[in-house]
Amino acid sequence: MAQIFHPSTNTISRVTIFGGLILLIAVVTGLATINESPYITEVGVARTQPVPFSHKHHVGDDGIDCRYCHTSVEESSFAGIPPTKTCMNCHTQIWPDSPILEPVRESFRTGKSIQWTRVHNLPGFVYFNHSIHVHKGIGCVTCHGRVDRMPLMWRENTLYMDWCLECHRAPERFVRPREYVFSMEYQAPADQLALGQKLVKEYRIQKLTSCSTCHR
Amino acid sequence: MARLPIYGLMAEFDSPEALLEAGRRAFAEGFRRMDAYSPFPVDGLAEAIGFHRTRVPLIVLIGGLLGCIGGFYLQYWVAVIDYPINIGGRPLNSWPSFIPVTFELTILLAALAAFFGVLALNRLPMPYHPVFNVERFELASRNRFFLCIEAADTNFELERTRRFLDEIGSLGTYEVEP
Amino acid sequence: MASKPPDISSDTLPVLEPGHTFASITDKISSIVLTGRTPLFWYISFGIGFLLVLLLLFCITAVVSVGIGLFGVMIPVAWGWAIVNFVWWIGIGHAGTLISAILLLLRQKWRQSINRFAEAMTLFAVACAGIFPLIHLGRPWFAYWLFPYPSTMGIQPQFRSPLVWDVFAVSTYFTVSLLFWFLGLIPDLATLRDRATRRVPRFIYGMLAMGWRGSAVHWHRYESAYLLLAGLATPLVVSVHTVVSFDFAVALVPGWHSTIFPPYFVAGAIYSGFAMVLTIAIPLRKLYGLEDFITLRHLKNMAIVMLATGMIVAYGYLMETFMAWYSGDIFEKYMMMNRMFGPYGWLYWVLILFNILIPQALWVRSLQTNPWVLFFIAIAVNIGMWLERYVIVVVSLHRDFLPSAWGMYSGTIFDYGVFVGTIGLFVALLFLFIRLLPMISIFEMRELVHEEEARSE
Amino acid sequence: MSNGTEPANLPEASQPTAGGREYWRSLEELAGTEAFKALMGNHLPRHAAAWTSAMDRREFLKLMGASLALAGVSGCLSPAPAPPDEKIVPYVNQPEEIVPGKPLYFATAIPAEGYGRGILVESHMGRPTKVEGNPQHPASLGATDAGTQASVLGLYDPDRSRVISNAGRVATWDAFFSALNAELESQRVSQGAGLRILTETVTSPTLAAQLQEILRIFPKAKWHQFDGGAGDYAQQGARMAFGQPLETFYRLEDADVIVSLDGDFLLRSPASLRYAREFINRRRIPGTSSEANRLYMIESTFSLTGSNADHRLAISPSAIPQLATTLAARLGVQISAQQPAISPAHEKWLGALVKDLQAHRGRSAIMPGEYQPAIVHALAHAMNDALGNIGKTVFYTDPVAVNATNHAESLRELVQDLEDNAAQVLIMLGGNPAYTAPADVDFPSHLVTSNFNVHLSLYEDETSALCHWHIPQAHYLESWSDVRAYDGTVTIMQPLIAPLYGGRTAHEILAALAGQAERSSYEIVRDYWRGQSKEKNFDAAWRTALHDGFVAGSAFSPRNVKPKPAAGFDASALKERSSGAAVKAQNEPSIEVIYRPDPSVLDGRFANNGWLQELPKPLTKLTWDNAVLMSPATAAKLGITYQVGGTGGEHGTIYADVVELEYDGRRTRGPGWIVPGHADDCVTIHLGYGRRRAGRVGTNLGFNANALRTLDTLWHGTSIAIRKTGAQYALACTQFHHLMEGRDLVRAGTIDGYHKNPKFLRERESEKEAPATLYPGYKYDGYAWGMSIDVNACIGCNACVAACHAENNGPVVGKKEVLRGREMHWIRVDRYHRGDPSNPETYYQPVPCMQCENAPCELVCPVGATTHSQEGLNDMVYNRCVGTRYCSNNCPYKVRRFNFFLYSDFKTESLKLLRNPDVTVRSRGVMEKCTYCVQRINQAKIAAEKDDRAVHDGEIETACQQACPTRAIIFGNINDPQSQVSQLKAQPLSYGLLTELNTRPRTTYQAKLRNPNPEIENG
Repeated sequence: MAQIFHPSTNTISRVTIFGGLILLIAVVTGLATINESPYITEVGVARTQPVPFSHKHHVGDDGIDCRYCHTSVEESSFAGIPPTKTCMNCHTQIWPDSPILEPVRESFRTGKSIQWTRVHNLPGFVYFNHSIHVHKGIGCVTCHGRVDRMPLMWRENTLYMDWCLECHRAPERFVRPREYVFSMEYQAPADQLALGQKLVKEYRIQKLTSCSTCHR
Repeated sequence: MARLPIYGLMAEFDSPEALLEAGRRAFAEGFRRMDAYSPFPVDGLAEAIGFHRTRVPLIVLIGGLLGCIGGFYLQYWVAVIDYPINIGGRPLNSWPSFIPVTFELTILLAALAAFFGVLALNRLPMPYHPVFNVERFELASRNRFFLCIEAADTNFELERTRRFLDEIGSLGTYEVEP
Repeated sequence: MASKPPDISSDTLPVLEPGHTFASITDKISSIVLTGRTPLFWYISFGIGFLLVLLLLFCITAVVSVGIGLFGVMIPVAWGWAIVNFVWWIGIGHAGTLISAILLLLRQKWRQSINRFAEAMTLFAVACAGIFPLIHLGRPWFAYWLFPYPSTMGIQPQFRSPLVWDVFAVSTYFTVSLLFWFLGLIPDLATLRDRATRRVPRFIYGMLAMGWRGSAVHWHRYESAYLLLAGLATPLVVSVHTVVSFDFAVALVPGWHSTIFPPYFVAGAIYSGFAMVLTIAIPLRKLYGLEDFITLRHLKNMAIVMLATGMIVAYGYLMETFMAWYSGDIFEKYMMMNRMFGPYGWLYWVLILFNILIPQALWVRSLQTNPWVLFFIAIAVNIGMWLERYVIVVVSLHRDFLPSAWGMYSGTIFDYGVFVGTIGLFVALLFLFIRLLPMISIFEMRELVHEEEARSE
Repeated sequence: MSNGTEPANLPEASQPTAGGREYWRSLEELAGTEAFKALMGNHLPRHAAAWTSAMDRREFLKLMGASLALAGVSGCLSPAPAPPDEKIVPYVNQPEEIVPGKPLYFATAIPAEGYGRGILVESHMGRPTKVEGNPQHPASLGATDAGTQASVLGLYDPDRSRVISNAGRVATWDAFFSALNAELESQRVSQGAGLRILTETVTSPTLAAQLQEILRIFPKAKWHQFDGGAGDYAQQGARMAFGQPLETFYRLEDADVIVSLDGDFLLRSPASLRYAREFINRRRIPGTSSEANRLYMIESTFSLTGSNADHRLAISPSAIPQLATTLAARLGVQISAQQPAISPAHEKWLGALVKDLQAHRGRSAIMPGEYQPAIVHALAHAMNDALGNIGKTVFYTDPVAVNATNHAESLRELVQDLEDNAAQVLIMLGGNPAYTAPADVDFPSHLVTSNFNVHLSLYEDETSALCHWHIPQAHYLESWSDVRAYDGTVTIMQPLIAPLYGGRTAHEILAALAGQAERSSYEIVRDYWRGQSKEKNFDAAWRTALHDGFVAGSAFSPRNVKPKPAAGFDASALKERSSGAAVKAQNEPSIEVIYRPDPSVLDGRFANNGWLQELPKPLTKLTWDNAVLMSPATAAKLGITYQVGGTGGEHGTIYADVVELEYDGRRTRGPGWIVPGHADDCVTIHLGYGRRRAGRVGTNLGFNANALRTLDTLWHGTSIAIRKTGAQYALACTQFHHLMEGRDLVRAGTIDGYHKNPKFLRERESEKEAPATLYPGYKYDGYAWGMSIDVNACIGCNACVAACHAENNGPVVGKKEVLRGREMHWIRVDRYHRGDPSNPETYYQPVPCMQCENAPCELVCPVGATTHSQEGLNDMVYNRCVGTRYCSNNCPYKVRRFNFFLYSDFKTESLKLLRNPDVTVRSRGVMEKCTYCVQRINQAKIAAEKDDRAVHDGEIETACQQACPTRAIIFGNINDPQSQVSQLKAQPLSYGLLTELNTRPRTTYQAKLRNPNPEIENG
């Protein structure tokens, strides 16, 4: 009988088999990486806003406290987005007619809200409460990053469940003294764990990993 | 070694017994690099041409062990280490519940090992092989039996080997193009 | 069947009608595949199967896009036809591997002419079965959550759940059966490659044969691997339906929560499996004139296996009833009374008739070799086994602990559609297989011829 | 807070009151007085914009999209992925009081058929989402009924009328007012001779004053009232006995023996919530030192109250007055009417009853049913007098309803005037007479004869369709108004939200009639009370009233009255009834008919409320339909049967025989339904169905009983012809099977038995030793939540079911799905009957998730979507669920519910506003179930953690517990031995459901204890 295949097919067939395997692995890992990448998580991606509001300027340079605008962060689940009024408190005097601030003034005139683009967005089925985290000594920076260095706001962390769990499983690694919660510069001491364990005891912090802690 | 003019010599037989006999003779003659081809497995043929033990069972055993240990540890890790959580009041390490999956994974990996093991050992896939150059070889999957002595064998010498094959009752001896 | 009145003492019933040579067998079987002309009945059967597959696809699309509510499931009966069909198909899937694996280990010669398509049947049955648990999820698109994989949720499957066991058992079973089947096919693919005359088939079969050339050394490794696979498949085949039975036995529903489930589910599986093999084999051997290869001996043996497993199943029913009474548990008692005399009572009695009474005919030796009787009984058992699962799943659920939560269940058009659809899928795949691959293992038949010759000398 | 120019800070009054969650404010407090004055000065500086009035709260509606976008405000398991860049929309001026993400509570009242019930309304970012009872209000005591719970859905109902329509064409308010004024001009000439005003029952002082004012302006005008006519008999009875209309109420906590003459006081009374509480408080064993009360019920239809009675006599309606007469006579009341003979069985029963009553003089109460003829009421007064109950357990006050007239007569007059064309201008404030009026007066065809008629209503209903003008009414949660409770207590009603669909209140319409169209109901109500107030500081008083939810001291003081000698009673009614019986005697088989408002949708006013339609009615457990209820014997006589459906079956579909009813020449058809315990030879038909213009939900459900009724026989007809048609009709019944099949699900005993041996329940084998287990079991340090449900206290009123649905964003699935057994209630009230089908004992058992410690559901979930929390809750994670439904199969209590389709409404905007933002809205294909209101638990815990304390007992109330009129449900921390729930669980009466399965449920039950009269029991 005549040969059906050319000698090269032997090599080709092996190459295809192993190549296929490698390709499969590549695809899987690729998808995984994309899922972790800013493309999906929006980590480090500055979002454009109707008004180019700079936390860097207001927090970093002017040193305005977080709570001046995010008023309900200590009492409510929601930290609060400042009403136009809050902006106008200062900007009636400072830059009263800068073109950049026109949307703000317009909102104030017309009573139409400014439509900010949301940066930190949890799924509807996740219930996060700012006030209790603040009360238990979790600093703003821990989740939101050095806001005082962000000209435009971006997301510092993935907000994925496994990220939340890092802290819920080992709060001592992240907790800080209450008085530093709103501080931008606070640096975790070398003996964070020791301090952490102390604070966990002091603030009666529980390791809440029950599903209903966040999902209801 | 330098590329040989031919791959080897192939003798045709019409019964498994004949092939078996031929194989024995050839081995006795001192041929080592040879192979016998039959439409179905013939008992003792491999031994006849000097092939004795296979490593397939060992591979399967390894696969099985991997599946077993890996399978149980996967479940233990998930239930006890990664996210310990109270499920219906059962202990974290409820090993009885972990047996079925452990078992299935054992079988799975063993089976995969067996399949790919045998392919690997047989150097398959190998769609091209010199023996296919012989016209009559297509009958190797029907009702004919072949013995092929490779030119690479140390005491291969075309004419002498051809004569030897004819002696041992080859119904036809063909040169195998490389 | 043979023209002469069959002599029914099994030792004289041949597993292969005399007068066959390596060549004749090779040519006969491979010709079925390689001949250019396809018989009309093939087109008809495949056509019907294909249309039903379209129906299946339609129903699945509807259910996935509109909602599982299209099925009849409700509270308290949250599992319905889908699960019944799943268990039924899985059961059918048992004969193949069993025949090839266990009979191989037992060195039963008569397996060789039926194992190939029995294995194919297994694969197709398991494929059909696999559809059901998937589409019967509320959110099928999240089915991959049942597999462990590195997820950003930091949460993994819950391995205490029998459903996870199912996932592993069924997928393992499918994979192993596939390997086993394909390994067996390789030498025959080589045969086809060598017999094929036209280029394309030759190329395809050649590729699939991977250059098999029947080398003695290859045969040697091949056989040990084949044997090992058989050895692995045997406990596997037992484990699969055991695990399926755990879906019920692990739950506390009266009528489910019972230790006898694993053995009698496995027996039931083999029972229905052989029934299905007969259902297929009897027409096929006629249509393709394979009476010489699939002889009355085969039918007889399968009949006997059915009889045996059927008796185990009967014992299972008996035990359930006995334990219900003996346990003194009011829920169990009520369940059994309800099963027999409740609103679904008639189903129970029909299943007893089909599964227990009718097969008793197999005690009659002359009937064991009467293809048409066997065919009828096989059909009866197929139906009976489906009913058994319906009774177990639905009738146990519809009246459990709190009378306030009792309800009635009935399937919907979509339940029927999907079920019929899978039957279509099964038929379609089976006929494709018959058309494209050797339905009888050629090289093993050659072996058989060789042994027969050896015996006759 | 940043904006310094905001109004002044809050008065001190607005502090959390005891109980933690009850934390509500008056709008005025929110306003702060300066801003308020500024507003009144009609000058509103732009940035002084707290929400001082409805006007500003309209802003919230504009921002509603915003508040939805605000973090956590709408939890939902979205069917579609969220938009890539979601917008977040802050306020322009944030109202001082709004803390985004935190609810506020406001006190107001719901006018239930005219009578007020104090409520607190939870408001999220300006959208009312949940109604709770006002603990300090006499008619509520913190509880609510199902209707009240569902009223929020009514508020957001997308089918409510949104436009003014003139003869079907859309018009404007101006157009309406000008048209109205034109008519009024012509009426002025004739001093309003042609002006008619039709209202429902009016208890609002302000409204009353306005009506008086109008009658002053138009002396010849007439004010008619029609509200179904439920109160008529009581009024007549009072006049008969006292010569004047009087309101009766009872103090059941002081009554040892209660006899109800067909009075369903636990469900159908302006004071039912209070009565239920007082009634049950006397039956809580142990706990009360005083002896338990005993309830005797004499009725025809099987009422909720009847099902809770210790002794019940089911007799045909025409026999009740006679029995009442006899009873009265036995109690020493002198009456002229002849005493009909009674059967020996009744004789014995009556004897025992009389003895019991005599033994409890001054500590008993005879309660006549509102649907019994005047004579029964009169006799009841006489009997209470004879027993010396007046002033002890029975009290009389001036009528709460203003100008209490006989509604039937009032309607008759109106129709007459319409016929004589005397009524040219007809103003209808609420109500739906075209549907509710009995067929014989044929209101619709008369209505169209008037040359100018206006209908103010929430829906464009049957009446609106016939009117020249339909004008949308403001929902009570959108309205400023006032209302009196059963005892006269006044609540100033304040709006929670600006009218969603631009509706107006009756006040505003009446103001327009009085020529002051511009006045807002806020001014009207406030000015009225300013006029009434003797306070020097009215503003303070007003604010307190709003804050507390009632005007202190506004209750009527009991009148010291004595009924006339009974001989003077006009017994004609009695004769009429007896003649009815006589009629029955001669031409058998003649069947009497009883009309009753439907337990859920009443006279049809709630017909378009999906929650109520899907609420299984007590006893029958029917949804979405009414039926012809009859006793097994009567059904047998008529050959009425049923057939359990092959789909759904006992938990879904029952095919009932359709019967044709003929009364007084009029016919209708409806499905027959067998009710064990219903009196023989009579049938009960519930009103409120067969609506033709109710809305998308309520239209064309069931059949219309009004088609049979006549104005004379509003509640009872003596001889109705019933024919089996041979047709069948599928009824959606959530629990048809009513036997316990010998399983001790509800454990019961008698109070005597209990006192003899308190541990009588525990003497079962399975209870003795702790269930064996292979597993070490988990330690729950910290909190361990548990619940105790008192079967003895549960009256089966469904309030818990409705409350749970409202709290947890429960979807409405519709009749088709209920027929398949797919309703979505997280808590259900199981109803079981025991004993003689003609007069069975009834048991109610609320079944929420048991939160088993060895939860069978968790074990079988392949993805860990249901797991155990560190506090022993059986968590359900919707977003992890893949929908295998295995958990439901393995749940012995069958409390899990599955979204077979996309049940939750993700489209209708207005319904989005209704959602509780703290609970995920479930999407298609996921399992759901009771979570012990974990959102409330978490909120309370966070609150406690923030001021570094532990959650104290009673701080967390589950929705079902909070709504329950009888406090049958108690929730708390079982790790704290002092907590109420621990103490209940320690009691010998406490038992677990199906504990033999070793599920170790966290929810346990208190056994039922009946208090039968030995004389009757051992006969």
